[in-house]
Amino acid sequence: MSAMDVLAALLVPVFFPPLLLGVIARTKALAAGRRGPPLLQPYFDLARLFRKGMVLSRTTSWVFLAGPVVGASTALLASLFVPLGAQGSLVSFPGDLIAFAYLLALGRFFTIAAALDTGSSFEGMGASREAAFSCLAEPAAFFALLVLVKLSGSTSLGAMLGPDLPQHWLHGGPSLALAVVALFIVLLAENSRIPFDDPATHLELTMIHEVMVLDHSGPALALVGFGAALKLFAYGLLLVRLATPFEVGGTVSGVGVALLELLALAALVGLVESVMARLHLLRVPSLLVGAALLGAFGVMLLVG
Amino acid sequence: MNETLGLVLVGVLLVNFLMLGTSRLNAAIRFAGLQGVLLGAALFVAHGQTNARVLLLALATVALKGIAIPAILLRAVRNVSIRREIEPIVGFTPSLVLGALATGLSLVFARSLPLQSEQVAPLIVPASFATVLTGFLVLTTRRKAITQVVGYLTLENGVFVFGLLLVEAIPFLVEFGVLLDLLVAVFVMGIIMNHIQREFSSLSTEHLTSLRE
Amino acid sequence: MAFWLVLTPLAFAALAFATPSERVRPWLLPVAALAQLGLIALELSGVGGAPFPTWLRLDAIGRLLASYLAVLFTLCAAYAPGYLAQRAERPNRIFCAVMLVFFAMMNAIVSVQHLGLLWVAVEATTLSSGPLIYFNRNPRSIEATWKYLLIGSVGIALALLGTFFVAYAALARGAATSMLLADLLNDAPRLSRPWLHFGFVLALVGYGTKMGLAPMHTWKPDAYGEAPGLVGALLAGGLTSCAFTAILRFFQICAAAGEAEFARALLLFLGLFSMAVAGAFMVRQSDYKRLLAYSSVEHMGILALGIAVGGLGTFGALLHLINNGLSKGVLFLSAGNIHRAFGSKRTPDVQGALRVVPASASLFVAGFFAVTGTPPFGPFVSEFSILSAMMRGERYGVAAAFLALLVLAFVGMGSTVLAVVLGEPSARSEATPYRDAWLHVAPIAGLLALVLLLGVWIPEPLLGLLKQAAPALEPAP
Amino acid sequence: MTTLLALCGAAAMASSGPIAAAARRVGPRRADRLWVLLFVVGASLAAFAALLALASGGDELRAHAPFPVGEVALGLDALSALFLIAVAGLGAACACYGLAYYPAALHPDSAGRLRTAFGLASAGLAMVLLARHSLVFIAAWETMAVSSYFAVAAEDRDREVREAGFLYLVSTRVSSLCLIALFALHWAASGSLLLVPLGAGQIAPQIQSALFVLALLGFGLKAGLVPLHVWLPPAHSAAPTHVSALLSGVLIKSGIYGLVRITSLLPEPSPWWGEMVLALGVVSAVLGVAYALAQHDLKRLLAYHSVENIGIIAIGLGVALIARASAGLDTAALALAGALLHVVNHALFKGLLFLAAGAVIQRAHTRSLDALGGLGRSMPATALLFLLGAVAIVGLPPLNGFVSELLIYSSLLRMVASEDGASWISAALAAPALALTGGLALACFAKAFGTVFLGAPRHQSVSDGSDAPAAMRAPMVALALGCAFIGLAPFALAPALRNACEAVLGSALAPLAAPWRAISGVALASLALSAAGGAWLWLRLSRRPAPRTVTWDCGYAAPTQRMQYSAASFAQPLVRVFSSALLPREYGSAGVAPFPQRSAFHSEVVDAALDRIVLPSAHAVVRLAARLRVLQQGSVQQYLVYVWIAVIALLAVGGVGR
Repeated sequence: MSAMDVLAALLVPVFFPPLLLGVIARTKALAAGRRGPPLLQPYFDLARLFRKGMVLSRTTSWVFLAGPVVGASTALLASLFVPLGAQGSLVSFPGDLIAFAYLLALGRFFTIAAALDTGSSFEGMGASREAAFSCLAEPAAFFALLVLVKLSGSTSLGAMLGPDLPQHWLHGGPSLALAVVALFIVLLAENSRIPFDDPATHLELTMIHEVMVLDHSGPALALVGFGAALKLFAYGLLLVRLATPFEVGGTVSGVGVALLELLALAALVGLVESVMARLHLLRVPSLLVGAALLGAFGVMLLVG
Repeated sequence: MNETLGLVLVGVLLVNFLMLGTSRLNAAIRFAGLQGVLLGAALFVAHGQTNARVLLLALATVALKGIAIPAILLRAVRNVSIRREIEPIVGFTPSLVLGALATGLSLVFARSLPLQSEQVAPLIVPASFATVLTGFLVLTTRRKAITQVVGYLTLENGVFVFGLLLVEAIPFLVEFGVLLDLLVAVFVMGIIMNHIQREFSSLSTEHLTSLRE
Repeated sequence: MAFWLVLTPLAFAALAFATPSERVRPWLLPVAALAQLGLIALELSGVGGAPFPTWLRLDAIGRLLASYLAVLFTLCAAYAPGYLAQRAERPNRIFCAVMLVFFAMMNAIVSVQHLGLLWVAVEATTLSSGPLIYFNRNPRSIEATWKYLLIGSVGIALALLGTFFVAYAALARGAATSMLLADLLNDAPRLSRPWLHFGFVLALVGYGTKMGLAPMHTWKPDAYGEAPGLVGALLAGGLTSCAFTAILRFFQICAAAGEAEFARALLLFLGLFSMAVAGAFMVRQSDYKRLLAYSSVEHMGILALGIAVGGLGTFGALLHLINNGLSKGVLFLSAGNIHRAFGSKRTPDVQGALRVVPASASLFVAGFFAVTGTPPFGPFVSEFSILSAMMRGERYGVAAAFLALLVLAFVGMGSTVLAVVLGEPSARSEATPYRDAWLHVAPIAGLLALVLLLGVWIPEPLLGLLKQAAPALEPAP
Repeated sequence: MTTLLALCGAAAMASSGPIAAAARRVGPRRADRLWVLLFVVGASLAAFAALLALASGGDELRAHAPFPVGEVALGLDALSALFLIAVAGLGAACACYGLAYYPAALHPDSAGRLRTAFGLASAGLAMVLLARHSLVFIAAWETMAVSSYFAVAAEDRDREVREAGFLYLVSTRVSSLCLIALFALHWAASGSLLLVPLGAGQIAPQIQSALFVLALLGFGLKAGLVPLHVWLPPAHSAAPTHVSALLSGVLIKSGIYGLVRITSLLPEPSPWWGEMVLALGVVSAVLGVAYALAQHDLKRLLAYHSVENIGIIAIGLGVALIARASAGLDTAALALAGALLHVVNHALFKGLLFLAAGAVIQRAHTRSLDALGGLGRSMPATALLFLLGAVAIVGLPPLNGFVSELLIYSSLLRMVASEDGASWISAALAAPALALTGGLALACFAKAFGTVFLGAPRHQSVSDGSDAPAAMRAPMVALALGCAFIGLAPFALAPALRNACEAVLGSALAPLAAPWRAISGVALASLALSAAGGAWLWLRLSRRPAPRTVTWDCGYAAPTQRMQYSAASFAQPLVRVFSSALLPREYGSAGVAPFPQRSAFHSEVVDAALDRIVLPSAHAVVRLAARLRVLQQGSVQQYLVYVWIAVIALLAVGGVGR
């Protein structure tokens, strides 16, 4: 890896992710026939929030603040595991996909704890749903990744998504396609997008992620937003790399292609959000189990 | 000689039926005694020659089984002044039928066992089985404690009948030990019966069912 | 020497009967026991002398059993003075004398070499233990004694018939007949099979009644439940072992006649059946002394199984006889203490014994663990030997049944024993003044120590005795 | 030398109870302290010996004992040493904790018994690890089992405790009998009582499989593999908390140790052994955590997590066995190392969690999650320690749980990546199951930590009180430090783990293929990044203090503390997903009418294996036994008939006359 690669791998996750949120919002607005907020609106929001003061509930303790901090920092760390283009990732070791998943889980644990720290029944409700849905999403993600593990014979994300990816598509195309679908569903679930959650709703009873962070304000809320964007970035990167296994030489063009693909993915998510309604909460588990079954089916196709 | 022994054994079998058929306690005790006397006689008859040892044994048998033990039991009956009837769980007629059945079975079963060639009397083995089974019937179909002792005596008599085959083999000491044990057993049982009567004002074993499970 | 082993307790019995003082008399029991121990020590060191009379002689099995009986009796006798002092309201003349007679007869059983006299001795133990069971003189103990005497005597009568059959088995083939064990063993191959089989069945049922194998065990819970703990210990530890010895004599003849398989099938059947019946009756048994009786039935089953499996199982059975007897001593004596402290022997009334009589209750629990085959107590070693013998014989079904029945017994016994020991003490304990005392606890602790010792280290002399005795119970090659 | 030293340690632990009991006269407090002192000395000796053995490879003692033992061997190899360290460490921590948690002054009639039982159980456990002889093993095993029963039933005045204790006692007896059968069969087949590796072809493969099944049953019962776990939750919730910690932290691991040891002796493992262990592990992990999620009782919740963690360990063992059968030694070593490390880790974090839970229970006098809340305010140290334990047990970086789970995952992934044939499919199914387990565990501990320590108290009586006393806090801190050390510097344990794996697999191994540096890098990075973020936020806050107000109530006018999300409601979505396995029972109904009445709703999840299989069959046996009693109702005539029936039956069995 060149110094350029390292620099890109470090800087892109810090600065790029909010743009994805902007693209999604803009896509939704366009689809609804509105002009929508500027693409850079998430950056403005974050900057404003970072400058603002905070209000804290009397019920809360230090755990409440630990939530956003841990959430954002683990998401940042996790995003370093995913290769940015074909050059491989900044951090790579055998079994790093586990570390990727568990770092995100660490963030989730603290986010949930922070929500419970407020003593609010609404935030408790959100926390409960977050815990339930993400835990059901986990097997689906694993099955999808196992397809890759089996095909590549390797256990690190960098190698799995490395230059040999096109061959894997040749050998196990159907399995990989199923894995892509499963991963896309997981991406929507983990990032609280429609059809799992509606980030734009105003009814607390139906929210998941947003209701968890109701009490956060100022820089803490900014960290929450930044963390959410990072998580979308990390999953998105994984997905686009898997779905589009093309080689593009050079750091700049490679990274550039990857980022463009990411923006396309964000637009896709926005489209999905525009054409679909939020699922009934009781149906969510079935969809996630369905995703897991898709992934499992993908694995089974490799038998023999 | 064998004919005489056969007659005595037929007598033993007859006493079995009398025992099953009688409704009177004292009669049952006396029948057990009578069986004891017959056994003494059988012992004597079975060996023909008046060997001092056999004579002594026969006399002891008659004295203990025929006289002493019935006397102890009769005294017990008198002492506890209980009702003098036997209280059967199974009626007298069914008892007799069962007794007949048992005798028949004994005859059949005894045939399936090989006998010594110069058999003293072919009736010994079936008579022994039949008497043992009769004793068993009396033990299990009669209510009073004292009839159970009578049943036990009958059973023991049955064992004794078989002993006729083994007189040479069984040392004197054993014969006397057995008789002595029997006497002590009846004696101890008599004492216990006395206590039963005192505690429960009755000799019926129906009162003796508080220990269960 | 066997002669003196029988005669010494009888002499002490006469002495006890003649002693006028109620307080001095109980101390004759430990004295007699010590004398007996001395005689055993002499016997084991080889100062036996010529057997006199010839039919009273200690062979390997007899030597093992006589030594064991002396040890068991010593510890039980050590418990007796303390116990009888507590029961000062009862005259103990008959009790002490009869107990010594009983002990003498047990010694006679294990040393006598003549089947007829064996029978006489067994019946004598029945008769002499009757008064011991009747010690409490209440309606329940009368009932128990009556059943004990009647069932025992009827069973024994069958055993006599069986003995005659075996003796006749020689005659029926035209051989000269004798009831001496040695003669029968010599003539064994020539015995008439039907008579031998029939005789063995009758002897097994007859002596099995005394031993307490199911379904002839029915007298056992009654007698053990109503007798004083001391008597229970001697019956469960001593008498049953002696009855087992009697069965072993017949087994020896069968084995010598090449009919070991026949005898083993019967023993296997009775053994498993006894364990099953005992297990079923131990479940939810609220009377803890009856519970011990059923445990005794269970362990008689295990003894039968050990012999039935043979090989290492024979060794295990002989060892288990000792282990079980000593553990039963612990259990019965400590149960007696608990009984006295609460004035009841049923679980709802008796609870929290650990807080009322801590030492006795601890010993009771330890005894429970010992007797259920918990290592490192002795019974584990013997049960393990028996199980290993099953495995060696590839009798996996029997082994599985054995293990399942052990679980059943453990559950049944454990629920009652632990209910007695744990929990809040019931109000009944305040009604009696009895609490732990040295004289009541130390002998039990001694027994327990022996049980523990046998689990970790079997002394060389004992091992020698076991190794001599076991081959006597194997079929002739 | 090391073995001897460990033996001395065990002896000291065993004798600590009786000595303290003998020194009763010095007063309850001093007796307590004397006991802890003796126990800790013993534990330190054992731990020291174990450390020496890990460094040097250990040694073996052989001696000739009289019958029945015969040729006897004791040994301390790396495998034993690893377990022994956990035993000694957690034992000592729990003993110190007991000083303040269960002082003799407050429990005059059971503290002495508990001390003796505790010491004997620990010593028995140590001896189990040292034993290389069937009889020594089983004796130590039973000493441990029976004395731990008395430790569990320490508060025997409580009926529930007695019942839970009895269930434990019976289960442990069934387990022992399986082991006794195992050793008897082993003896019969191999001709030796020594537990030494068997030569290839020495015993028939069917016998080896039978030995394996018996070991799986016996040790699985002890370890609490589903469906053999029925005793575990009741026993853990009934025991005094430091005993629960010992039980869960190390005692049930004796089952794992036994399984590893026995399978290591068998030369030719069949592939289905590993598949079976793996399947049981997956079922235990998923069901264990699902049950935990549905619990309302803090200690039962932790107990079900023991089932889960045993499942995770079993997954590792299963992979190791599969890999060993197919000669994939590197994968086997990796999986085994993960399983063994998880054993140590679980001892650390589960001990920590139980001890913290004990501190809560001592202050709040309740174990019900739905009554607790907001304790983080009055017990900040306990809250932090519990949080650390929670993060560790969920397997999150930067603590130790992550390391062992990563190793197990890695072995699964390696198996998927490199193995052909059937085995990779099991691994491919197990890995997502493990992930699901992780997610569920996260939900469960978020729930436990959240409802106990966060928010506001749900019950009036709970809120007052102070933090745990130093004697209870110090052991917790020590355990937490252990968690952190392994999490941050796992490479320090790599040689020890490799030695242990070599002891099991019986051949020299290459260094474990685990990314030790990367793991500690990830851990340090996440820690540093979060710390930096936290510091920045803290600085911001100290420059511009945040005004304090009420929690945002979403416009609802009068929220009360009782309206907080309860533990049951938190878990409800997941419990519903697993309802076909958990079979929750619901009582009452939520008001749905237009004008809702006053209504009550309550749901509970009882253990299906216990409630629907074990107890009904036990009752069936009892009923059958009760029916048999008709046969013995006191009639002497009837009894005599039985004697005759016996004669006839025996004649029939023997075929006499034919």
